[in-house]
This record gives sequence, structure tokens and C-alpha cells, in this order.
Amino acid sequence: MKEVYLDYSATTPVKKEVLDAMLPFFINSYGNPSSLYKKGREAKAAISDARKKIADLIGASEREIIFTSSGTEADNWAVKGAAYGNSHKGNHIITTKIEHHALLHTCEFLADNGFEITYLDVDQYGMINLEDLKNAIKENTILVSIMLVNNEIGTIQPIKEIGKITRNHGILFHTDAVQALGNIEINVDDMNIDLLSISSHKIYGPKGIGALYINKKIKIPNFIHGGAQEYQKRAGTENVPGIVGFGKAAELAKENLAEHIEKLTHLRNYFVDTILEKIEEVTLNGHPQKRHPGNINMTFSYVEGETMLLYLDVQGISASSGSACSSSSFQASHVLKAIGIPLENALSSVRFTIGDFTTKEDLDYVIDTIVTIVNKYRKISPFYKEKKG
Amino acid sequence: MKEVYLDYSATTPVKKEVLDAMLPFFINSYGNPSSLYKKGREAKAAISDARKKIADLIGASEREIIFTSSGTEADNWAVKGAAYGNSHKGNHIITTKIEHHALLHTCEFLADNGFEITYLDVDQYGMINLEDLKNAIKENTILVSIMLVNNEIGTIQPIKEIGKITRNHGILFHTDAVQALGNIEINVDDMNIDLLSISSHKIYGPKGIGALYINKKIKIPNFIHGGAQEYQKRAGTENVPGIVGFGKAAELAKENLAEHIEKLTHLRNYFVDTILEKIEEVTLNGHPQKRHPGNINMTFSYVEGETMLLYLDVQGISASSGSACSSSSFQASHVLKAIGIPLENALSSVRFTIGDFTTKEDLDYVIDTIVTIVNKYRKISPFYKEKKG
Amino acid sequence: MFNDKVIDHFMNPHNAGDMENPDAEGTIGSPVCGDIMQIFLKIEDNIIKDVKFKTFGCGSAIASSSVATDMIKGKSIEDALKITNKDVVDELGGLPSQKVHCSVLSEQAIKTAIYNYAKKHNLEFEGLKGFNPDYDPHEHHDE
Amino acid sequence: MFNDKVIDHFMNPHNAGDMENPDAEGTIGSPVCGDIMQIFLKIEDNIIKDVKFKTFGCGSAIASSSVATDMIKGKSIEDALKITNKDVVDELGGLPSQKVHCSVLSEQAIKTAIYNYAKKHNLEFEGLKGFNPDYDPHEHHDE
Ligand SMILES: Cc1ncc(COP(=O)(O)O)c(C=O)c1O
Ligand SMILES: Cc1ncc(COP(=O)(O)O)c(C=O)c1O
Repeated sequence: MKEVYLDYSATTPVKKEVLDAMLPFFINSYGNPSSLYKKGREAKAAISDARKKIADLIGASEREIIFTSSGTEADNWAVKGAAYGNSHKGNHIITTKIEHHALLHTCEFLADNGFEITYLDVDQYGMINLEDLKNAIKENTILVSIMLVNNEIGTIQPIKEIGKITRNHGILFHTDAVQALGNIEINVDDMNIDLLSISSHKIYGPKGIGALYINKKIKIPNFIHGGAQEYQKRAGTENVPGIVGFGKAAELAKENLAEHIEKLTHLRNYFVDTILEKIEEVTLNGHPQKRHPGNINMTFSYVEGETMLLYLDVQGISASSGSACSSSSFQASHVLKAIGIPLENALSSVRFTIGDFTTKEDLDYVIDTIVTIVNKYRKISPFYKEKKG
Repeated sequence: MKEVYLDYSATTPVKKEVLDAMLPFFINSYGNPSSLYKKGREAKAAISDARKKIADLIGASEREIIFTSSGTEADNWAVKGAAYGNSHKGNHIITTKIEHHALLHTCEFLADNGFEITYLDVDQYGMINLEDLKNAIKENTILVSIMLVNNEIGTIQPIKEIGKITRNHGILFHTDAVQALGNIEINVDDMNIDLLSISSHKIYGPKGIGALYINKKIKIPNFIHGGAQEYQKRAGTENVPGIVGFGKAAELAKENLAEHIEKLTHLRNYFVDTILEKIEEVTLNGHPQKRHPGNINMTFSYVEGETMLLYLDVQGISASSGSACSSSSFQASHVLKAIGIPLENALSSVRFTIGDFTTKEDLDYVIDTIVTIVNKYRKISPFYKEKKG
Repeated sequence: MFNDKVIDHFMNPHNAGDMENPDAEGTIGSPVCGDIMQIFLKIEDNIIKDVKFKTFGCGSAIASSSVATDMIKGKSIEDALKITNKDVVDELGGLPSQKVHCSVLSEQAIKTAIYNYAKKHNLEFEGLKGFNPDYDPHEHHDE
Repeated sequence: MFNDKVIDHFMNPHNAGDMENPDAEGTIGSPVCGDIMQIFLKIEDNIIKDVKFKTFGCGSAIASSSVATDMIKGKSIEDALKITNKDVVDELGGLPSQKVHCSVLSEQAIKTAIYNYAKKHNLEFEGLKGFNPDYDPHEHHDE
């Protein structure tokens, strides 16, 4: 059976070049990078090389990249670190209603521990309003954390402008760039970013490795204590193959960025246009232009999302209802709610995300399948009244 | 040149069977385990299978194993979780002077944040005294954390008896079993353990994956917040290949445990006996019997440890001065200090750790090299006076 | 996750769609719970002659309705009322535990339709004793 | 980490060992710092005729001493005093930055030996001006 993977925002396959780069570090160059002998030094050099490549991809310098085990750990560290490291200055944090759970649940934890959180609203496209942000800043505000690219609807925030505001106020600025990395241009200096979270498995690197960019001008307390790894900032024996794989993936992402964006944008537009042409009462969620090049989030009114996903799955097609980590309980997404989509429509929304291995043939197959599904299940939907004539 | 790796306690090579088990999860079965479609379910099933194998190795049940990114993260989570989760009951924690830095630095962090830490002394073999432990317990004691096997000198603590004491007092008991796993029998129920940290890269599995055993009768707050992974206990997209590799390594460790212990013990005794026979003024550190089967920590009086390590390295031999994570600054080990070794001797100590790929020929080569080194550098040591006649 | 029979009923549901002039009709659930189920019955001489359903619900809800409607077709009302949620799941060859609650929806929709029919015609059925049409399946089967 | 020349001097150090009846002797460092260095000199007519060192120190300290002792052998005391730590490191072809402090040890041990010699013989050397034999190289070169 044909298999089409359209969930690149949930995770990506590891590229062959990436796996090839990793392989020597399992069985041969397996040394502990903290060890002084040859095998240790080999591992250490490989880490340094990977760190450079990742720094290059976001315009940072090598020492500003600290490896973590995931984007989630990077988010936890950044936000908790900035919060506890600045609790003498204040206890107020500003974020948005559409952050990933890694951010939202970290904020809930902080709220339970004496911090005050403001969740900014977004407009119907998922954009925050810069005036809202300015108005939300108070005497005791110590951190602003706003994601670069939303994982469900793909909306890109005006990060550079946000960074200007936080710099003017002398407030730390963290951005969750897990979905942005390798999909849009990122330059931490140009964007005025202090802390930025990234994750390898979203850019064709292995799972289990991420990083936190920490601007060299700032300091946050450690999150994981122990050995002197990672410039004494994050303890634990380094995941050498993971780091090497992340480095290789970053290198490829940098090389291919323009081409990648062009290809995805083109395929994405083809998919959206064709669906809108073939099926009535369908809408694209998120911002029409300022969006992740591979993200398609659509509402197929009257068809329940899980039904659609199951049918697609039976046909070999992988898609999702939003963020992978909540998809075992099919609930209306907090992001779709925040952009004001009525509940039935939120429950009728599906996310397709396109990646480097997607072809037009794949999309044609998926489009045909969607047409079948929509026709079939609208017919038995209690809400649907067919428009005759 | 001949290469002999004798630093298995720092890290191990990944076994071929382990890597083979991991490979399908990079490029083919790369799905996000939280996804509902086939690729996601495959990954989820693989995680469940690995979790069972790890549970089996320590006599736990599947739901009690929660994957982390390392032994260090498991230690951080266990100790901080137990501390903050029970801060309404008290603020006193008991540990030992010979714990790994992952534990000690976590305790220092807690000490800076209002907790009171008692560091138990150990005897000349590195053993704690159970009476000391009983005497240290106070009204406000909420946690005892004592490592199962020491990473530098290999000493095995009387964990079962410690567990009896903590159970009697209704105090949580954590043990760092990173060095114990796969090297001695572990049974969490029999040993009365509540929390136990383990790490894959010490048992021929990949780096970047560890686990915390959490006894089903207890609850500790989460450490990394976000998605609903790991029974909602530890967020972040799962490191599927890492987990699968850890599972395979655990399966092999269980199958081979008796044989592994026998082989290592035999080689270890051969090495120690031969060295003691060939070189004067050498001592074995740690407990003579109750020790990790592959651990050899010896003091070669008058020869500086780093000199010895460098010479060994030039000869293709990998050994260490204790814990890998502090070896970039050659300082007297806190463990050797705790067992009362004078400073010069501590600085003249080297750790060799034997593993599954070590042969008698390897050891003969290392022994010969050590004899050369000791003769050569004792001659130019200001402290050494050759015993004539 | 799902067995072939479930998938088959999900992809080609029996008795799905509209019915003109039904003798009885029952609706249960609400979009707030994420699913809604409608049952239409033709009843003659206490026998369920025909049945149709419509739903905005997940795959398990659709498959359960497909099977449940098959099971009651041709049965007397009293016999239809005897069919439990468990019977439906068994007939499907099992559902994942977190999906069992979806199958309750069809049972409840059928009972609601018969309840409405009984009310309209002033009838009483043994099998409706204690039945509460405002019952929300989600409250009782949460994991 | 180390270049071949460093390794070579480390593994086959020149001028290492004891000296009978040295004219001058200097010891620096202490086991508390992890290393100790002794220098023995034979001096005739202000010329360093022979030199030996002993050390309990790391590889970089040994290699530095090997090179430094080579460098001062045959030189006048004044010329020997002109040799700096940097000259030693250069002669070795470089050391990793965190190891440069180890090379200071040999420079200081040589100066200490000459200082002791000067004291015993009531001499003064330009190159010893400001030299403090209790100097601890570790305090100044920490990373
Ligand atoms: C006793 C002990 N605890 C904890 C750790 C840390 O484990 P990891 O390297 O997985 O962070 C180690 C090894 O480094 C260890 O030997
Ligand atoms: C926006 C965003 N932030 C954070 C994460 C978490 O990253 P990871 O999966 O590496 O934990 C994800 C993906 O899961 C994401 O899409």
C-alpha cells in the first residue's frame, strides 16, 4: 500500500547523511567526551564541530549553544531558569495562549510556585498584538516567552519587533523556535533573542537531542546539576551520536534552506488550492502568508477530525489533529480555540505538514482520499445539509 | 597500535545487537509515539517492549520505569522531586560523601534553597555505617539517597538494610544504581527501594538515555513539564532509538549477568594479583570483596596519576582518574578523600574498569605498560627512595 | 489499534444516513463532548423494521452504531432494549479500552429513540426502567 | 591534545633524575597543588655545567622541565634567568591553554635554585630582581 507521511511537524525521518554521520560514534568512537584519552578527545571534537554547525544555523557563536535532551527540556530550562534566576527582580512572566504544552505546563508549574503569568491573546490568524504586549509589561515583569512559529497553525510571530520591546524594557526574551528551525531564517542577534529552544527531530535529525541558545550576555541558573559537561551548564554524559546527528542535520538545513522553503511553499499552495477548489466549506487556519512553509491546518466542516485521521491512516496516510503529544485524547486544540474557531469546527480540523520527502504525487493521493472521506462522512453527519443546485 | 579500553565505568561501546535493534527507528519507523497512525503505534509498541525489558532487569513492573535523558537527569529528578514533593513534611536529606556529582551538586542546589543535607562518612573501604544512618535520621528527614555501587572505587553499599531502615521510618529511599546496573543483581522490591536511577551508556546501550524507577506506591512531582509522554510523568518527544537500544542492552545484561560477573571478577583478580606481585607499594582502593566486578582502583605511590594516564594513552590504553566528568581538572577525588587516603596517594591513583570486550591479552599488555611507567617515573619522583636489597 | 471488523464497519457503516418520516428518533451527545449521535427507527407491531443513524463522532462510535443498528434490526423493542454496550463491543470483536465509552453512545441513542417513542405512544417497556435520557456517557467512562 | 614534541619530552625526559652534590638546588610546588618540582644545578664560573630535575607532576610539567633544563645547560646564570615560561612553551611547540601553568613550575624551580645559590654565595643577579621563591604558580593561572 502507498504510504504518505504528512506529519513532519510531529517528527521527521532521520536523513541518511545524518545517520551516516552518527554511526561511527556508537561502536567505534564511543569515548566519554570528558575523558582525556584519544577516544574521549575524538568525541569532544565531534561535539564541538556539531555545536558550531548549529550555532551557524541561527547566527550564534559556539559557546552560546548548550545541548539538552529535547525542545521540551530547553523550554523548561529557559523559562524556569529565567524565572528563578530573576525572582529578586520580579515574578511576572508574559507568554501567549498558543504556546506548546512544554511552555504552557511549565508556566502552570511556575504559577503554582508564586509566579504570575499573563497569557496574551492572538487574533484570528494566531498573531499577537504588539500593543497588547507593551501594555502587559509591568514593573515586575522578568520574562517574555513567545514562540517563533506555532506548531499547529504555522503562524510566524513578529519576533524581531517583540525583541525590540523586551530589549527596551531590559526584560529577558525567550522564544520557542522548535518549529521555526530549518523552516524560516533565524538570526538571534538580528531578532534580539536572549534564549531560544530548538530540537533535532524536527529537522531530520535524531530524537532525544535539543539545544538551548543562551545569549552570551546573559546567565541563567542550571537546571540539571552534576558533572562539568556543556561549559558546566548542563550535566550528564553527552549524547554524542545524537549531538553529531543534530549537527549534521543543522548543516544540511543551512545548505538547503532557500530551496527547502521554496519547495514546501509550492507544494503547500498546490495542496491548499486544490482542496479549496474541490471541497466546499473548507477553511485554512492560521495566517495566509506569515506561516511555516509546510504547514496546512484545515477545517473540514461536519467531518469529525478523528474519523478523518483514522480513515487516512487506513489508507496509509499520516496526519494529525494538531500537536502530537495530546493526540491520544482528541480534544479541541487550545490554539484553535485561541484563534476563535467554534468548537465543532475545531473538532473538524486536521493538520497536514509537508517535508523534504513529500512529492506532488503523494499530495494528489491524499487529496483524492480527503475528497472521498469528506463526501462519505458528511452524508452521515447530523449537522450537514447538502447544498442542492 | 594496540588499543585497550579500560574505562567501562566511564562509558561503554554500544553492542552490535543493540545498534541493530536501534537502526530501524531512525529512517523507517521514525513516527512520533504520541501519534495515532501506524508509524506512531509502531514506535509506541517498541517503547513499551523496551520498558518491559528494563523493568525485568531490576524486578520492577513496566509502569514504574520512566525514561529520562541520562542517569544525571534521573538523579536530579529523584532528589529534587522527593525534596519538593515532601517539603511540607520536612527539609532534611541524608546522603553520603562519596556520591556522584550528579547527586552531590543536586544536594548543593537544594542546600542553597532551604534544605538541610547530612553527608554520611564512609570507612576506609567506602562503606557507610548503618548505625550512623539511624543516628542521622531526624523528625524532619524526608529522603535518604545512597548510591548502590560507587563509580570510583566500586564499593557496594548494604542497600537492602538501608531500605529496611528507611521503610521503618517511612522515609523515601533513592539509590543511584548507574554503576550497579548490569554488574550486580538488583531487585527493587527485595531491596526496599523507592527511587532508583539508571543509565543506558554504562551497559552497552547508547548515550543520551536513562531511566528513573518510581515505586508504584509513591508519587513525586514532575521535573520536565510539557506533553503527556511517559504516563504524563516526563515530557518531551521520546528518544525512540535510544529507548529501544537501552531495552536491548537491558535484555542482554539480564541474559548474561552471571557470566558477565564471573568473567569480570576473574579478569579483575588476575589484574590486581599480577600488579601487586610485580610492583611494590601499590594498594587496591575500595572494598576487597564487596565491589563492582570490573572495578580496579589502585594507588601507585610516587607516580602522579595524570602522568600515568597520559603515558597509557600514548600506548593506546584508556583509563581514568575516577569519574570522567571531573577528569579535565585533575584534582584529588572526593571519594578517595572520604576513604581517608592521603593527598599524594589520591593523586597517584588510577581507575581501570574492565568490561565485556576485555581479554587477558589486553590486561597483560596494560600490566607491562604499567610496570614500565612506574619504574620510569618513580625514578624521577622527589618522594621516592628505592628500597635497596 | 483497531481490529479489521471495526475498521470495516467504520469505513463502510451499515444503516448510516437519513430516514424519511421515522416513527422514532433519538439524539444523544453534544458537540461539546466531541460527538453526537442520532437514531431513526421504523417500528411496526413492536418490531423494529428499519433503522438509520447519523453521527459526528469518532471511528469507534461509527463502527459501534453500524453494528448496534444491525443487531436491533428485525428485533422486538423489548429484545432490542436488552442489547447492552458490552454486546456491541463483543460483536465488534473488542475495542481499545480508551474507546469503549464511544460505543455507549449508540446504545444510549437507541434507548433514547425508544424512550421518545414510548412517551409519544404512552407505552411502557421493562427495558427502559431506570433509563435517563440525559445520561452523559462521557462522565462515567473516563480514564 | 599534545604535540609530538611534548609527548616525546614527556616520555623520554632529558636531564631527569638525581645529582650527587649539586651546587644549587631548588624545590617548588607542593603535593597539595598536585605537583612538586626539584632542580639540581652544577655551576662553574657562573656557567650552568649540568642540570637535573625530579618531579611529581603531570606530563606537561615533565616535558617543560625536560626542555627548560636543555635550554639552560651550558648557559651563564644571567642568560638562564632570561628564559621565560613563554620561551619554554614556544620551544615545546605549544601547550593546551589549561596546561600552560604547568610549564611555569620549571621556570620557577630554576629561579629558586639560582636564588638559593645566590644567597649561599652572597651574589646578586639582575634576573632575580623581584623574584619571590614562595610564589605559587597555581594561584595565578587558574582557569
Ligand atoms: C554513579 C553514577 N551516577 C550517575 C552518573 C551519571 O549518569 P549519566 O552519565 O547517564 O548522566 C554516573 C556516570 O556518569 C555514575 O557513575
Ligand atoms: C513548538 C514546539 N515546542 C516544543 C516542542 C517540544 O520539542 P521536543 O519534542 O523536542 O520535546 C515541540 C514539538 O514537540 C514543538 O512543536
